[in-house]
Amino acid sequence: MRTFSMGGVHPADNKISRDAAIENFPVPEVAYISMSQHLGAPAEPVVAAGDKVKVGQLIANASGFISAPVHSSVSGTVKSIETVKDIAGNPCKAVVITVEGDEWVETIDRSDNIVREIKLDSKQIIEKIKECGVVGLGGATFPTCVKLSPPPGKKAEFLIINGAECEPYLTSDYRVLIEMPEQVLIGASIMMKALGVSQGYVGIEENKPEAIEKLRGYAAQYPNIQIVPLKKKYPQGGEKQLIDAVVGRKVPSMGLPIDTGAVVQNVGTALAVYEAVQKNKPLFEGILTVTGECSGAQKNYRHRVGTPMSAIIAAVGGVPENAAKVISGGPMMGKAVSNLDAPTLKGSSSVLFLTYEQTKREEEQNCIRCAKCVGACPMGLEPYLLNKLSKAQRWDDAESNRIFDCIECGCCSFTCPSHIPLLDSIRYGKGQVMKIMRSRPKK
Amino acid sequence: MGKNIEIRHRGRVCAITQEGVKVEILNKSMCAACHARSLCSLGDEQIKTVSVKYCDSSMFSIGEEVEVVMRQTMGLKAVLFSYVYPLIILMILLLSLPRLNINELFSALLAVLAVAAYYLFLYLCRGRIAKSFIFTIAKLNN
Amino acid sequence: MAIESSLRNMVIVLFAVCLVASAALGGIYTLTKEPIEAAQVAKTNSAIAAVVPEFDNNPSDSANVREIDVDGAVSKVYVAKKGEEVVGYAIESSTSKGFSGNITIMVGFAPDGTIVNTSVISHAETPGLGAKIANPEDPFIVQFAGKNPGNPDFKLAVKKDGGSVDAITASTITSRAFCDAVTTAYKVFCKINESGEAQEQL
Amino acid sequence: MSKFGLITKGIIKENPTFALVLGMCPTIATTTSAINGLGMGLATTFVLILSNMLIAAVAPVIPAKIKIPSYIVIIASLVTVLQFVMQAYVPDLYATLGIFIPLIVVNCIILGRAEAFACKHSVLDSAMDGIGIGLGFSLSLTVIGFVRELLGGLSIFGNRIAEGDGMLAFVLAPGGFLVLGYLMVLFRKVTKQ
Amino acid sequence: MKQLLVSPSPHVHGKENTRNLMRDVIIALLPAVAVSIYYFGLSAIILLVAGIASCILVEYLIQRFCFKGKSTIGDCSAIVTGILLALNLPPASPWWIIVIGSIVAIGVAKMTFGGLGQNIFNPALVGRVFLLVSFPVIMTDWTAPASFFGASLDASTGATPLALVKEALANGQTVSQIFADNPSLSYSQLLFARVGSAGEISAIALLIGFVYLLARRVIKPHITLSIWATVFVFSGILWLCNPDQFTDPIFNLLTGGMLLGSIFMATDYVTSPMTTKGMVIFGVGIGVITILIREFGSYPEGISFAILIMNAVVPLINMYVKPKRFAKEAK
Amino acid sequence: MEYIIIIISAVFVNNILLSQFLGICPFLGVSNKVSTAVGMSGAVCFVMALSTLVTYLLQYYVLNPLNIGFMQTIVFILVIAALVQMVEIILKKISPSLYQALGIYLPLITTNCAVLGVAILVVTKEFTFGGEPAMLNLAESVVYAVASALGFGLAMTLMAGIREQLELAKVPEAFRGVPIALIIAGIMAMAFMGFSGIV
Amino acid sequence: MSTIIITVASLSILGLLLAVVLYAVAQKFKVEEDPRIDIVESLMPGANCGGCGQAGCRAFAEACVKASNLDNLYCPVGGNPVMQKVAGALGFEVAEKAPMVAVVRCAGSCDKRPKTNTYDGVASCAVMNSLYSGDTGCKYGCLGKGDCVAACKFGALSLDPVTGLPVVDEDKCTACGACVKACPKGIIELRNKGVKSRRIFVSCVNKDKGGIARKACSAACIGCGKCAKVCQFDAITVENNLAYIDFTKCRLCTKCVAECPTGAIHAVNFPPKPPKAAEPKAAEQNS
Ligand SMILES: Cc1cc2nc3c(=O)[nH]c(=O)nc-3n(C[C@H](O)[C@H](O)[C@H](O)COP(=O)(O)O)c2cc1C
Ligand SMILES: Cc1cc2nc3c(=O)[nH]c(=O)nc-3n(C[C@H](O)[C@H](O)[C@H](O)COP(=O)(O)O)c2cc1C
Ligand SMILES: Cc1cc2nc3c(=O)[nH]c(=O)nc-3n(C[C@H](O)[C@H](O)[C@H](O)COP(=O)(O)O)c2cc1C
Ligand SMILES: Cc1cc2nc3c(=O)[nH]c(=O)nc-3n(C[C@H](O)[C@H](O)[C@H](O)CO)c2cc1C
Ligand code: SF4
Ligand code: SF4
Ligand code: SF4
Ligand code: SF4
Ligand code: FES
Repeated sequence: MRTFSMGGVHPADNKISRDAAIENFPVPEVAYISMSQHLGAPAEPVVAAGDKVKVGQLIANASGFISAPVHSSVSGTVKSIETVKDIAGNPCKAVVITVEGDEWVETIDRSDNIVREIKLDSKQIIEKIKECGVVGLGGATFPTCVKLSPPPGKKAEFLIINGAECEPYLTSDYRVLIEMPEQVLIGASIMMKALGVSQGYVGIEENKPEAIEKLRGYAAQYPNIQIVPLKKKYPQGGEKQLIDAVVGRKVPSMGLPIDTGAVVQNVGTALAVYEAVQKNKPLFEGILTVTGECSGAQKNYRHRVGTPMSAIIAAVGGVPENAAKVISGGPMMGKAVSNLDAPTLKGSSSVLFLTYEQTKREEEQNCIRCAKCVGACPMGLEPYLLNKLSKAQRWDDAESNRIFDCIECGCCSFTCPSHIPLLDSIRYGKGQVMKIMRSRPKK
Repeated sequence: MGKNIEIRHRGRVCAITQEGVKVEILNKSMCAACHARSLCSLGDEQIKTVSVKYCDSSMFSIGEEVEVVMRQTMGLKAVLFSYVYPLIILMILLLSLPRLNINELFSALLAVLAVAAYYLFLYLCRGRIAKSFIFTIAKLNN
Repeated sequence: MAIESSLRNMVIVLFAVCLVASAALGGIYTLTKEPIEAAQVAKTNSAIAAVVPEFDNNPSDSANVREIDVDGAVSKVYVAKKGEEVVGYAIESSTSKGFSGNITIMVGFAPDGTIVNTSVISHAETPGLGAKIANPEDPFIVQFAGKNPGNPDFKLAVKKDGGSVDAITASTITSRAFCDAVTTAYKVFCKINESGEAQEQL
Repeated sequence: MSKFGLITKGIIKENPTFALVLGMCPTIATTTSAINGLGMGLATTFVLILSNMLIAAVAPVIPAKIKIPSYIVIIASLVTVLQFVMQAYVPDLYATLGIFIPLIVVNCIILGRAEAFACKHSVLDSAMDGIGIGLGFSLSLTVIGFVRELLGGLSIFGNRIAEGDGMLAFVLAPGGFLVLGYLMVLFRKVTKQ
Repeated sequence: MKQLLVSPSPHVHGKENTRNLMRDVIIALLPAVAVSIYYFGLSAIILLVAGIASCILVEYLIQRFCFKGKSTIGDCSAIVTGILLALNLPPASPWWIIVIGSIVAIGVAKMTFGGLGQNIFNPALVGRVFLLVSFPVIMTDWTAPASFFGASLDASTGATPLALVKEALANGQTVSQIFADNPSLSYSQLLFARVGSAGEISAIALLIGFVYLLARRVIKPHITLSIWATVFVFSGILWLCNPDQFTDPIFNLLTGGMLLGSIFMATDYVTSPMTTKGMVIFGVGIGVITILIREFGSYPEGISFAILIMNAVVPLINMYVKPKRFAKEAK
Repeated sequence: MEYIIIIISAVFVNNILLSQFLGICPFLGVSNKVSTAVGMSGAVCFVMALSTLVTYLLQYYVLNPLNIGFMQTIVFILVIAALVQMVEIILKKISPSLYQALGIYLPLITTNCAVLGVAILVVTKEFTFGGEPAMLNLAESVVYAVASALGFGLAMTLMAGIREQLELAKVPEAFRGVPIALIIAGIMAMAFMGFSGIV
Repeated sequence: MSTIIITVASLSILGLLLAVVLYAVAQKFKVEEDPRIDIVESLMPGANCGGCGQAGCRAFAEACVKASNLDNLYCPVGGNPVMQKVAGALGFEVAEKAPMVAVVRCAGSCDKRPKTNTYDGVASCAVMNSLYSGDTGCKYGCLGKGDCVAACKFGALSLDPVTGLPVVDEDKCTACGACVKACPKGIIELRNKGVKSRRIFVSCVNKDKGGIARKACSAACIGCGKCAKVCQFDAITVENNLAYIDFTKCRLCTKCVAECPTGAIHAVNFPPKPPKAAEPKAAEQNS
């Protein structure tokens, strides 16, 4: 069984929503479609209040190289373009649409049949993906078309589909693999064609045996895509760790996956690519897990982007009585939600309810220098030291101890027996150091 | 800590020549901040100036505060050249000459002469040395 | 700082300072030379007085000092006399077997070889442990007085090694070294005796 | 500053040991007992007072560039004189303090006072300053020696107060460091520095 | 509406905590504690109780009255220090000596630096070495283990194997002579019960604790094993060179505080390096210094000093021996 | 062999800082950064070697023959001070950039009690190597001086490492700086006592 | 006697040699430090806080000695008295600088600005700010984790346990500006200390529209502009729904204070008002 070479922790996986088939979540009455659904510059709206829009219609254009267009997820009238608050309470621009019916743009192929033949050539595929606003759904929502166009001088050698889903609780990728395995593989083939590579891998953690089985069933049809079972260890799905596990190459510090010849895409992204290229369907829907031991129901929903999170929560009976924290994403890397009215985004992958007992932070004690954080860090860093250096604002030393390598996986905070919130300060320090490093003139 | 650690000192530009700029180091050493500085004969009271070549001198003006940057390995190398190598020469001669039945006084004088010769050699190589001890300066951005 | 730092001024002033300083030094040196020597003599004499019976000569006077070589080590012997009669020999001996560094002691023998007393001149043993040898009232030191190493009943070694000396608690090493130094002194004494000098003067 | 102030400032505000942290070597090395500490303190005070006075007297005629060497010559001569005197009249103490007597030459306190005070003040004021600083130094050394002697040897100024052994560590090397360290903290607390 | 908790990720936490780790160390020490009580009865109990109580009390008082902070005795680290200090003393030591030891251990070596996790030197060892230097008479007064309760009241005093050998060597005997004269130096004696500190007399009990600590993943084996390997190799070389002057490697592993020190004291998190590479360097250093002191120095046993000296090197090790990074920097 | 004994003795057993108490001021004052401590050690080694060499020659070839041994203190201090200064000028003359690199890297070493102390020790103290105590000869003296400087460097480097670590620790305010350094030195001195008797 | 002669001769020779060496040294390093630096340094407060923008008090002293005038050099800790002395020592003129003090521009105490969620991360405003908008409805307001308190070297700041807001101790504040830099929300401002320490300022930085601001915090400035109208000295500007009082123009007439519907304008150190005033005690937190 393959795995990455250093560090890692073993949180209980708690995939309690694994057996809930994907359901379509009802279209909301009003959709708040954010312009900042991806990494990079916010999209520029191209509609105005009063305009009628259809499902799948372009409502905002990409506003830079690293940016992505946004499409309407509903049909109806644009009510306004205003500032709404995201899950963290920070303002963002959004197109607010009053829903009227569910009328889709005609060019979208809504049939169930699987289109296997890839007609477009590499350039066209990338153009299509760009037009459809596909972004990475593995967490960073990085525009996929950028990743598929390696910078000059770099050559992709293989594609890795990230089906690790190493975060506890989350099951959206798992459901996609179970329910739409072939679409994922076609999506992968499309991206391989776009990149001009002949080898693809799908990495799946061993705790999803059905998914591994299912995909292996298609092995004959997709001979150049290999299914790679991976050890259950967090953060197996981290890009650098995955590349290490699957092909044994290490992404250099401050480098990109492409430096090892790898391009990593999430399962959901592969599905979105399939739908965009083969079905002409822009990215305006996503799969979202609603879970947590205290949750009223375990669900995997297909939601329209822009649905208020509160509507989804209401569908499982509201915020459970004993829930103390609502998390968008997994318990290790997800974001705590402070504003339940925020709309869902392309990258929203889950709503997780945790009780106070599950999530409370114990009182911080002195570091006992047990080195458990050092052992747990998958990047070979010294979290205890980075934490202290950040607190002392010693950015020079933090830099020479490579704080910028931190992938913010949280293994260190998770493992620390003294309950020191190491990542809280490291993340802040990393931000400061990166700022300093960027401000330096290039040599 | 790491290998490429830099030593940074605040300084003030005190002269600009065609070759580069001269910078006066402001906070010279730990001693400069010590409360007992004026009482202590260890104190490092000299103002140190550093000439920085190979930089765009038009970027700086006299009196401007800048940061002088030096690689730490450079400091260690300087110690090596100026103290450790002569020490090694001294020791080798001092330990080996008496074995050749040379009397103590003479071997001592020879050893000291050898050190002097070493320094002379350094002096002859000063051009090359100057090339390997290069400071850079950075503007202060706050 | 009224005076300018020209080479001439610097040389003159520094020269003057040195001149005055050195003259003063030389002067005071000659003045204190005698008291210093006297202090040294007094020190040796008092060390001798502590280990031999009363005397009226000056044992540290070079006429009364002899250097005896035993097993390659040179020990000083001071002869104490009352009138013309030799009342004792103070023998300075040292050993390197101490816990830390050398121990130099003075052992006083009566002409018959009986130890009159012992005293420590220099040592670097641990305070509270080995350093107890420097305390003249310590039971360890007291036990030597009046013993004759030539007497078969008194064996000059610590009990652990089968001798008759009670070691200082937890300081066997120091105790052993002390015995060693006393033994050396006794050998010196014997040598004097053998060569007949002691007898001669008796 | 009043003459009295000159004398007292050395004890608290400019205490050479606890506040200025100068002359640490003799402080740690010679304080195995209160008496030894006092002896070292007084020896240093002797040099300090005389050097302060001499330097105050000659300072006006010394060119700036040879200030330090001239002072060193003066101080070193005084130390040598001290050596003569101690050898002649207190040979035992001289032997105990050993190398730290000649090292008074490099004691930062002395050159420091010469530079910072004596060369700018009158002979009398300089003498007062020397007395004050010297007293501060002697007092500190005596206190350290007192504590070490008490804990390490269960005696006060050489008089045993109890049977048995003290904590030997205190009269050995570690004790010097530890006692000085903790006394310094105590000093900081008490004087709120 | 009720307020939601908001915090940065991660939102869940592993189950380990400081107190549990300390509890595991205490459990691992129980066999050694049991053996010492078995052999030394009341005096061992007094020692342990006085050690634990005084360590806790000193920590509590300092925390309360000097730092004016919250009491930290709940983390149980003072108990570990207390037990280890007790196990490190001659079994017949008077109670007041361990109280002084605790004051030095907790007061000087731990709280002065700011408490748990801040210290540079192993507190129990600072306590022990302080006592050894201060009260050499008491600290080298060994009671021979005499099985069963009560029997220890009039127990005979003996010399520890190392002291025995050192004394005899100093007196001119050869190693083989010494071993022939002293049946107590046989391996079986060394494994089960021999003269020594309260906690070091039984190698078996200590090894059980070691296995427990490893099984519970409280410590990594690197430090301990590298000490053993170094001691074995270094003393082995000396022994092969001159078996009359130097003792054999197995003897060196089984005697003195070697096991207690290498299993429980060199592995103290706070005062040992953070990386496995560093741990090996640390262990090798301890091994070399221990044998140097044992074979050439005036103290018969050197592991306490060796650990303390290497403790001082730990910051340098941490500074220059970095963990293997995930990858090199891009060119 | 003699040299090895001298070195072990001066570095570990009779460490100049921890058991001879010489050079404590820079030990407490300049030991904040490991790199500076290492650099200082190199410089101190050379200065000590050179000054011991010269003072040894002075003592045995000038002062003793002239019968003015009592001038030791004053002569030594002056000569050492001048030597240090001379090395500085020479270095500056040799290569200004080298000199500048040194200058911003290290504090200037002027005389301190360690340099003078070793110079005096070497010519006054008797040393024992198993046998009879004797004075050191020239080569031995210089080896002793260098070894002392190495011991100084060792203790200084260890202390600097510890202090760099403590900078990030919660040392109580009143102990910060010199007091904690003294306490560490105390514990280190205790640990170094373990070496006693090795030579 | 010969001893004396040899002594004198040897030492004199040594002295001569030394004089020459030292002369050479002196020629090589012409670096006598300006004695005035010491003098100026002795005048400094010795806080080494860096508030002057220099590396420490000594660096500041050197800068003063080097500078051709003291226009750009100001020690906020020592303030005018120290600068006067420095100027005196160096023979410069120095213009009086109006003394400044740190002012916390947020009045969103716990009762005025209810919490909407509970923060459970490290107690650091910077970390909290980078995580989300804060634990109240106002995303501009004080986070209450005390980064400013930690930054203040003079112990002039403390968190009021009741209001959860930092309080400036006027007597201790030296206007070094460390807290201004530390606050991620930009709440703290250095303002003129004012005549008799009286100051008037808008204690709010919320730029949301009136309604939203008011909903989040009952003490918020809603940008209604009434104060600007009533001010006769043009000291008040309203921009982005937020009023700002220019302290160089404000004449402390206090008219605006009564005008503000939410009591967002604070007047400190004024004698007690007739009971009519809307929120007479609102200013407490800054006094
Ligand atoms: C400025 C920038 C440029 C990037 N360029 C590329 C690229 O050329 N090729 C690529 O495969 N990924 C590229 N990436 C994407 C990252 O490698 C990575 O996939 C993305 O940050 C999401 O990863 P995560 O979800 O593990 O955080 C780029 C990212 C950034 C921030
Ligand atoms: C610690 C960590 C864990 C991650 N876990 C997963 C995961 O389980 N599944 C996944 O698809 N992406 C995961 N990611 C994101 C991947 O690094 C990477 O961004 C993603 O696979 C790229 O695909 P995308 O561009 O399609 O999103 C993780 C990232 C990090 C830093
Ligand atoms: C700090 C310290 C100093 C010691 N000093 C001495 C000493 O000066 N003389 C001595 O004989 N033993 C000294 N010892 C004890 C020796 O190490 C050794 O234990 C002892 O001499 C063995 O003798 P015993 O058989 O009487 O116990 C010292 C021990 C320690 C811990
Ligand atoms: C594996 C382990 C070993 C320990 N060993 C010691 C020890 O040798 N001495 C000690 O005082 N405390 C020891 N402790 C307790 C604690 O770490 C110690 O008191 C800290 O050094 C205090 O900061 C140990 C703890 C653990 C977890
Ligand atoms: S969050 Fe950063 S420092 Fe912590 S374990 Fe992950 S990579 Fe390492
Ligand atoms: S895991 Fe926690 S206690 Fe252990 S070293 Fe890391 S920060 Fe310190
Ligand atoms: S309150 Fe702010 S400005 Fe005032 S002294 Fe403190 S940090 Fe400086
Ligand atoms: S004023 Fe700013 S720094 Fe201070 S507590 Fe509030 S948010 Fe934090
Ligand atoms: S260095 Fe020894 S007294 Fe200062």
